[in-house]
Amino acid sequence: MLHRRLYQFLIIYSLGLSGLFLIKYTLNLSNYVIPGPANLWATCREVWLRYFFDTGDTLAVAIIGHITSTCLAIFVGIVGRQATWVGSFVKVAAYNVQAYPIVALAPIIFILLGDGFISRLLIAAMICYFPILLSVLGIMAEPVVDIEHFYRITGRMRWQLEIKIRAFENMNKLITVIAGSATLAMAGTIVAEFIAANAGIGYSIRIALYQSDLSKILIALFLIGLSLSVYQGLLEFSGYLAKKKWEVPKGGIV
Amino acid sequence: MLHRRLYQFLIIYSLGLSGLFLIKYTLNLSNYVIPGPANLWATCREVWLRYFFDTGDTLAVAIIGHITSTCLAIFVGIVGRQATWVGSFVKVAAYNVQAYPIVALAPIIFILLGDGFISRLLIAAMICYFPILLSVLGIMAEPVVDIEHFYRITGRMRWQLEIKIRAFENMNKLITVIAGSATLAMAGTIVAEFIAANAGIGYSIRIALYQSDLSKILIALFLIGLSLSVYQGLLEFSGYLAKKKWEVPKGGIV
Amino acid sequence: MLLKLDNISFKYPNAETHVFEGLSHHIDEPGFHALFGPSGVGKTSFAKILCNEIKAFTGQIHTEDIETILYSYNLERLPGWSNVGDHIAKITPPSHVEKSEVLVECFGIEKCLNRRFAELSLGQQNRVNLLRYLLQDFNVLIMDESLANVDELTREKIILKVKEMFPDIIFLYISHNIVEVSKFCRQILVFRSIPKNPQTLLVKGQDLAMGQTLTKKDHELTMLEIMNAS
Amino acid sequence: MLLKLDNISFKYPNAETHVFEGLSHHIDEPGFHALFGPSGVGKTSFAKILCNEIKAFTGQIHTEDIETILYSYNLERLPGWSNVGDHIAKITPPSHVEKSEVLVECFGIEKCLNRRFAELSLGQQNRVNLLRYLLQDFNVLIMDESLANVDELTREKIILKVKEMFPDIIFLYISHNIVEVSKFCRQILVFRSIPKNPQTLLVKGQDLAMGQTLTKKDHELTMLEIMNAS
Amino acid sequence: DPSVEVTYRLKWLFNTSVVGDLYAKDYGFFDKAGLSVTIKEGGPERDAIKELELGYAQFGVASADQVIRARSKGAPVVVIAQLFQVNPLQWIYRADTMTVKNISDLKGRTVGITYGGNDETIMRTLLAKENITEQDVKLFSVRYDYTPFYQKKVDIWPVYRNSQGITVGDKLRAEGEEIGFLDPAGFGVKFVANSVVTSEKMLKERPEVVKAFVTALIQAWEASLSPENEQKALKLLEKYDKDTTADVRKRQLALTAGFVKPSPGVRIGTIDLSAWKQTEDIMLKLKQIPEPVKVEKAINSSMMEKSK
Ligand SMILES: Nc1ncnc2c1ncn2[C@@H]1O[C@H](COP(=O)(O)OP(=O)(O)OP(=O)(O)O)[C@@H](O)[C@H]1O
Ligand SMILES: Nc1ncnc2c1ncn2[C@@H]1O[C@H](COP(=O)(O)OP(=O)(O)OP(=O)(O)O)[C@@H](O)[C@H]1O
Ligand SMILES: [Mg+2]
Ligand SMILES: [Mg+2]
Repeated sequence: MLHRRLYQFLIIYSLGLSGLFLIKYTLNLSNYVIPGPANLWATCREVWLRYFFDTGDTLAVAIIGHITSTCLAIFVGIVGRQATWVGSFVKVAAYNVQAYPIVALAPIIFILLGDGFISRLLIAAMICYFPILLSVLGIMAEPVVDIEHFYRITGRMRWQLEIKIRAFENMNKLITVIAGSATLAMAGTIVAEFIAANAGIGYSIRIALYQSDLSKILIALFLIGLSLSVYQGLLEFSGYLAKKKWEVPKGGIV
Repeated sequence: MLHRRLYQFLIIYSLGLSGLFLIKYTLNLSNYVIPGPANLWATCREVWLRYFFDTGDTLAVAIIGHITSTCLAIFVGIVGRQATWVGSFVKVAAYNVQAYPIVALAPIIFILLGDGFISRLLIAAMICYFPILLSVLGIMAEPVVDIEHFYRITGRMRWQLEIKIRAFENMNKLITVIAGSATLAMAGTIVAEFIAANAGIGYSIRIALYQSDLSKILIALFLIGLSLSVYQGLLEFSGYLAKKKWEVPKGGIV
Repeated sequence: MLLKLDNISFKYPNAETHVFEGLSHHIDEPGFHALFGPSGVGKTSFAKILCNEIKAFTGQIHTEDIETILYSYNLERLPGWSNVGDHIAKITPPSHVEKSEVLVECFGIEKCLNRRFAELSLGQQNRVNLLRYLLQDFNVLIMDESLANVDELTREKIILKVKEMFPDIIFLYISHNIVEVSKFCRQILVFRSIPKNPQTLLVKGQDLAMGQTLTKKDHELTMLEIMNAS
Repeated sequence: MLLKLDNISFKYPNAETHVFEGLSHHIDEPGFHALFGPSGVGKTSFAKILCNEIKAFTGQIHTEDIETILYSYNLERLPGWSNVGDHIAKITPPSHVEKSEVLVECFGIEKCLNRRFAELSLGQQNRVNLLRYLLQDFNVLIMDESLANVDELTREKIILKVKEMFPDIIFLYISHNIVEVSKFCRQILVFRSIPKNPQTLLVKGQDLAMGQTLTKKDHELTMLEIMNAS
Repeated sequence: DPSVEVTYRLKWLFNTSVVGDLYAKDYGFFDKAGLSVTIKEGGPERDAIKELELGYAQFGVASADQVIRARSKGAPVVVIAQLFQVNPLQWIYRADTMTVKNISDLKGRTVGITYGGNDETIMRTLLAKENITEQDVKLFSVRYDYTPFYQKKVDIWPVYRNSQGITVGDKLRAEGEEIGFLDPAGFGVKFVANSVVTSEKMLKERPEVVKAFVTALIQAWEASLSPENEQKALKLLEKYDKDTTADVRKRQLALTAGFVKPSPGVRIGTIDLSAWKQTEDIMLKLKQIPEPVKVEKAINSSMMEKSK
């Protein structure tokens, strides 16, 4: 699974790169618009090691951000699922915060929290928690009548149980969303580094942008894609293990 | 519903603003760091009309982007749902593109598409399609055995039908995700305007940021929140109507 | 002990015709009371009205000495994260543990305890589900085709045992098996399709208990009476 | 026409014991063939093996002149976006439209046609689901408790009508109702719990057809035979 | 005697434009002054003036328009040294397709400006001087991405002469294109760039710290730009600015020296009051501030002078 993810990523990246080169040579664009292969290769040899460690840094923050935002989303989703005033209030709040672009909120975040690790984590988490939140909200709002009936009529239903039942019944969907949102955690961390940090691949991208150096950006994108494929592959593999543990075998496989 | 959304937004906004004022007066900060009420009011009178139309612009693009990305997500989700090589390839591609922060991709997008409306739309759509995609993938990968059995055993199953069945059975979840991702369409459009456009509220925010003018930003955030609440309220209302149309009444309400 | 329905009328919100119009009935003693009638006549709706799942009806429900009405049906499922045995252990009050062991044995589901619900056959699922209701505290239990997918021998065994173990409980037994309802139930409330008047008729059943034997003749008479009623 | 199972063995992946060990059986004439036996004995698993939903068994299945084996069960649902009538119209091949009308009438579901599936009672749902299978082209139809929640009168009516209308089809009828299987089925394959040997016994049924009358004595004898077999 | 801890928030990322600041830290100028300084990089979302007020920093670098805007909103910020005597903000163009001898040469051209940025202010002032209206030139909204300029959709693009001016120029030259720069100072627009700021409170309560800081900083800047220390300065830049090649860093350093110390007679850090007043006038004229702020009140040269 992991293996497949990796080589699929390589194919995609090569396709993208070939596309760019194609445009370059068809439109006869100069090296400063789209760098040529030689240019790219030279830049690669120069920066790859540094960028590699930068990406590692970023991935580490992204993983923490991913965990944080998963917890956050589940928390907000659980509160917001209720059809009560408070529930819908929390939901509206969560949605509104999301609607504001991070760039507009960043000044306020920096005023409130300074520009340390916490601000970066917050930005990363904010970007990645929303898809999880939406899924959790959708799942938590829908009763699983045939299972819940017993608990409800015997007066045993507690909100924890309700959540457990609905989450368990929709485990596949949750796994898909949580594993998938890893990409957003990565993107979020990069954006956070872009506007706040002085480390990580986002910071390097910012410098490359100011230097108008597309080769560096292309190399950064490669490393980001690579590390993400690994992380996501691992997540999906854990998801697969979890699924396997709970799935009821139907005797369908020879 | 709409009505409630609106006043809840007003409460949230007022809370946020009061919090800022509280910080301002406790720490005795100048209007430059956090504007005072008088300052805010003066700025508001000065810019609100212009910002109002800017927000309108942005909302219009956001709505188109939202529709585009919903279609896109459903399309990718439908292709990516398959456990085939192509399916997983499309999924990997969709995920990878998402992992790259827009700021890093923007130069490439501008090279390919210029910096007109299409680029902005694309950026908006890219930011908002991912949560929908994840949900669609999760939903489309999970068979609804008791309904699908008949079609499968009688050889009538087509992929369109499969999608229809799974989408219909998970309509509530889809509505939640689609309505919810409206916020992201808005945020995405703003980000696009921020990095690309010469119009819209994102553009105004960028100017305000350059000028360190938090009052303008606060007013922009107010208008964004307001228009979003309206849009989302309308979406939820349509969702509610759709649900009502399809729901089976249980005789549970007096 | 009294469960009294007075002049109940009910119509599903988007249906043209009423399910019930002015239906009245009362039950004042424990035991098995059957609800019988053609498919679609309103047995399930009746049960849901009793247990408050349907609220949009008119008329009164009056109870005396009845605290808890439980409603079980044959499509229920157990959560998937634990096996059947653990689930049952979890929902059994300490005072009923012994009862649980007796019932598990009588229901013939010992072998199901260490499996998950989704790994059981339909009839095993039916039995496990009914069992967990019997381990609660209740005065009335509605069994809406709760044993519909269990074989007849096991079903008889279960009914006899339950009757013996729960002498103070009102069971409302919904089933399409005429042999069974006439044999084991104290009385059979026969629902008739709505144009017929009255909408229900009451037939006295054989109310067979454990150790008793059935007079074939009487049984056939009861069955005939039920058939005529519906 | 031949449906032959040869030395079938099967065990669920995470189960300790086999469901079948070396089971063989063959059916070479159309009509109603019952699969009967205590709950949990393996009837549903048997059906799933036949229709290829379970693949991990050993042994051979051999068919002659059989193209399509359909499998219907009582928990199926119809999609929610159209009403029952529209759904049926959609899945009925043009050549079977007339048949559809006859069956709807006989099944007593005219009133259900303009409602959605979720708005039907359980027995109505059973009937609608079975009906749509009958409108397909097939040689074998497995009915896994397909009518379990329908009242007996309607059920009898349905079985008789189906037998009359589909004389060339093999029906595998899974039911827990001994009266019914002995009365209407040509032969009854009785499954016995696994320590018993042989694992199945075959009993000849009364195979009642429309217009025929049943000899009570013979019927009781068949039932006895079945009971002894299981 | 424990050293005083302060934080110094820069305006921009670590690059040649901040060589003196880094020099002060790495070569012990701050240590010698009894200061333990944390230097923090800046960026577009950073605002040193706000951080002064919030106490996140004690010293910072801010551009003149930032200072004037902050003052007009009552921020208690004080300028204690002016790092750039000449504003390095210029416009790059392809010299083989156009030349800018006069501002009127811009007529009919597409001119890149960052809306809201100080290059907009400067360009509008330049245009107004020659009575060129927005009908005569096409203004183009600039962002960090140079593609429109590279694709020749925009004729002239704002850059910092001493940083991107070199890298972007190199890219064009590598393709055989000639480049030229438009320097606003050449047309009489003196818009002050980066200066060192601190808060009024700091100045009042701990003048000795401010003095020590400014003194050490200016000494470091002088040292970093003096020819005999070139190798030391370049080594420093190699450590902090890995993304720039050695050759480019060297040229950037030379240019930076010219903006910070245009002639040997000018002392680094000197506050050019007339330029500040011009800057304020421009902003007032363009309605960027509602009323005069009397910028001289925000300027304190004493810390510099006494340090002599
Ligand atoms: N949600 C609903 N909306 C509209 N009509 C409904 C709904 N649920 C049930 N009905 C109709 O109400 C009538 C009574 O249904 P009910 O389920 O109570 O029947 P029942 O006696 O339990 O039948 P069965 O023996 O088949 O389970 C039926 O005709 C059914 O079609
Ligand atoms: N997925 C599964 N995993 C493990 N064991 C299973 C699974 N499904 C069924 N079984 C077991 O296999 C045996 C046969 O089940 P099957 O469903 O075939 O029984 P059945 O004869 O149809 O019973 P019923 O009359 O109750 O429907 C049962 O003991 C059941 O517990
Ligand atoms: Mg019912
Ligand atoms: Mg079965």
